[in-house]
Amino acid sequence: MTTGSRESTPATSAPLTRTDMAQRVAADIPAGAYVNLGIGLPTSIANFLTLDQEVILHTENGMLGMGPEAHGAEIDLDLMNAGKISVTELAGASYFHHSDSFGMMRGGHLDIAVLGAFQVSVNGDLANWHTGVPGSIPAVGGAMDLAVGAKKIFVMMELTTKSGQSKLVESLSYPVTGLRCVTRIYTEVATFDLVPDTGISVTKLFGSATVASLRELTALPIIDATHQTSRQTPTEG
Amino acid sequence: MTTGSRESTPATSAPLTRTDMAQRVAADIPAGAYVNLGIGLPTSIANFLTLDQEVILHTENGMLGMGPEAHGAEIDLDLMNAGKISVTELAGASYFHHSDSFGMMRGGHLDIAVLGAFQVSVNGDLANWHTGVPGSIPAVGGAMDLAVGAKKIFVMMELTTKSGQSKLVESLSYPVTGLRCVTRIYTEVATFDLVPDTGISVTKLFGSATVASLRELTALPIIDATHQTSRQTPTEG
Amino acid sequence: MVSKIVDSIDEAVADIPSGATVMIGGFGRAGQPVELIDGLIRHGARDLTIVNNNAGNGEVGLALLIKGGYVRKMICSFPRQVDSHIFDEAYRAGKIELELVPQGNLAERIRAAGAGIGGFFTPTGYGTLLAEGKESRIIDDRGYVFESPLHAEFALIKAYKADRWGNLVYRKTARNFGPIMATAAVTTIAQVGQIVPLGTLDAEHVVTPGIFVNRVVQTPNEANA
Amino acid sequence: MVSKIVDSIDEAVADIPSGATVMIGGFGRAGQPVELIDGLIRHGARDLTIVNNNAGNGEVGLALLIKGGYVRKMICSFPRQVDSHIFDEAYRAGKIELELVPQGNLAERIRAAGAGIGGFFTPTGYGTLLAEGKESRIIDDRGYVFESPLHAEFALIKAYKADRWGNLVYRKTARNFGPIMATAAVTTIAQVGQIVPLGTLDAEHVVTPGIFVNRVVQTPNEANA
Repeated sequence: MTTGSRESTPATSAPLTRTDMAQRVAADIPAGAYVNLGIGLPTSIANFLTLDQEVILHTENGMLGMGPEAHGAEIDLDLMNAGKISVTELAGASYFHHSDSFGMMRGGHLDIAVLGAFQVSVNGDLANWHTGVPGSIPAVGGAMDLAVGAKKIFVMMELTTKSGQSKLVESLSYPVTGLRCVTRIYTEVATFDLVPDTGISVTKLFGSATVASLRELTALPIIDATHQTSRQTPTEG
Repeated sequence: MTTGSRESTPATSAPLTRTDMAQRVAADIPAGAYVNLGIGLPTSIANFLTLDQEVILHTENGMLGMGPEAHGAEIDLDLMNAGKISVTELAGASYFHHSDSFGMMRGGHLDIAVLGAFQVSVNGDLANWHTGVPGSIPAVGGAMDLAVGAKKIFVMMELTTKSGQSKLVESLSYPVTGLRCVTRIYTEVATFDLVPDTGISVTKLFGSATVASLRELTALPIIDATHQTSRQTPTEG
Repeated sequence: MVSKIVDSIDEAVADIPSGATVMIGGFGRAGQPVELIDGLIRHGARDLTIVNNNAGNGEVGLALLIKGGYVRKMICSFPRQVDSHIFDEAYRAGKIELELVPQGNLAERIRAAGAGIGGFFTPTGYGTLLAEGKESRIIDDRGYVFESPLHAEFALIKAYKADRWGNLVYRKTARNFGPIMATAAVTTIAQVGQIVPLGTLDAEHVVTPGIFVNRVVQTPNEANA
Repeated sequence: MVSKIVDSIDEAVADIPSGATVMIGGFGRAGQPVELIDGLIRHGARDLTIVNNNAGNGEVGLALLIKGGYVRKMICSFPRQVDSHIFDEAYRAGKIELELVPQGNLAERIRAAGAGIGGFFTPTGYGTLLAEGKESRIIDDRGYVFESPLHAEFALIKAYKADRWGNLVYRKTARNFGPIMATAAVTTIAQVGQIVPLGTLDAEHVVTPGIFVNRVVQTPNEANA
């Protein structure tokens, strides 16, 4: 990989919408993968998975082979996802209890979990469960289990906070969810890979972002890997 | 309980046969109890459980609601007990895997396990897995799990070895299976209860055995509780 | 004849004492034994420690139990939800204690209690606020936290069908915590939509063997269950 | 299209290297994947560490694997049986190592590996020869022994039916170690009597979800399976 200061040209003309982001993540998920889509933004990825991909979705409340959201007469109060949204069951599905479901996660059997984040550090630490704001009621759910369990953790988030601070940081200021767990970050302006002992590289740029602008925003020594992208993610959408 | 030296009269005129012993244990098992019958002598207890008792038998290789031994066309190679004998399935049975089966045992859910023994100590230590003879191939199976798991451990054994040594001892000379676990001992000459902090008492005598003869044989301060028997075991056969 | 069937919800919960630890099944509303919880409210036991994944939704079931002031402490993974205002208010008012446990550790602690495990090392939560004050250990270069079994005096769960031995089957994601809570409580009470004759449930399909169930009570069938 | 079905036993076991740790399902002959073991013998990998409850019966399956000299070490709970003469001879001749584990600890160690648990305290074996040299701890006045997860490179198991996603159901007590071994191995290979179309297995009745199964191979139907 090049670590030089050469500028990369943006890959597209505008930052990604949330829909674009979900579409890109969906396209990067290998066929047949076992995947957990976190509550919130990542849930929308399901809308862009193709039947051909036959990605098998896990929901931590005890199901593999989860189908799309249920509507109208499909709604069954006994069948929901971890976000408590009514869903459907695909052929090939299975149900299991909570201990088995979290054993599946903790035991490293899921290929990918896609999670939202408040912050990600350059060494892959994840913060997504607690803002740390005094007086807020803490709730953790399955976030810490997913962080330690899946073979790969993809984060899907806006790169900056509403006030313009980078959410990709040298070290977390928010309470940690899991240490050294994030392997890839999808944002509206760039996609990053985090490789232990190598560092952080940018593999795709969107809108007006450049490697230099990202380095400035994050104050991190981001490696330019935008030219290896086509080899690294052959299924890009 | 009386601890005096008064002699009890034998309850019957002959020591029990193995069949008698099995019958007595069977009669002492409360209706509806969940029970594991160890390999060997205890297995024969199943023959004397009545349909009315509806005792629910557990076999550690993954079944509750085990029925009698299978014969002829009933034999199914996928359905055996822990002694690898073909058995049958009762209405109300269930199957589960080994981790669930031993969780059931270890978690204290079985009411009674009836086990054979090489030795039992006065404080309830059990030796039944290993003779300690040099060169013998050790095998433990589920013996240690049963010893620590069931709410009550009944031992069913001859009181003496072939050479006439008491198998009920002050402290074990054989390798231990489980500590302070045995609650009752059925032998051909007497039935004993072991109560923590109270000691060992004899509740029934058979053949020519007397409390005095048992004290002499075992060299243990056996409490005479033969006169409380009718209140303690109302279902005696 | 073994029969764990009791005639009414009120009879099923009648001996739950104040101060008890009670596990309540359900993930959100799926699998939540609402009728048993309503019975517990009528029964009136106080100072309860409740183990559930959440801390009540809307104004039903567990939320009402909290609203009535019967709960001293919640042990759960995810109390904060869009419709958890009853818990939120009680918590902010200092009327209820909260022990927050990552969901998988909660499940594993319950399972450990039922399976006679004295404690275990889990990677979940290592290095986080929720591991503070807990024993930790590096095993094969990975950090783990020690977690203890979570026992209860009672478990209230909801299943789909039962027989008189207490064998249970569940329905879809309403299964969730039911099977493990049934193993972890001294007394497990299951409300079910249907009681079927012994032998009707296929031995291969039983999810909770009756050994883990002490009382079964039938509730009116719901549209979806 | 996801398909874990492979055409032959030989193809299924072709990449098992010498020196591997291989879990083999079965309790006695029930659930023993005899055809896969025969394939492993033909394949010829040596110096294997085998995890099984027993150490072979008669002159079939695991007993033949031991007889052929392919096994360096057995991890099991009950090697000595009326028809275990092949193991007995190899053991007495010093040709095979034995790690003896109480059956429930064996099951729990396998389960722990599959569930990502770093180790656990079990009461089983406390104070016995089999706990010597192991960490122990008193928890709530009871003695416990620390046991570690037991991982494997491969698991060979036998199930009743499978679909192309690798979902499995078992038959009666042939279920035994199959479901937990499937979770504990990097690569799980299941021989099944029948492969059915996806969607045929009821989602409520699947015992081993396909996520734990890498290869499925159909074997000729047996009289009883």
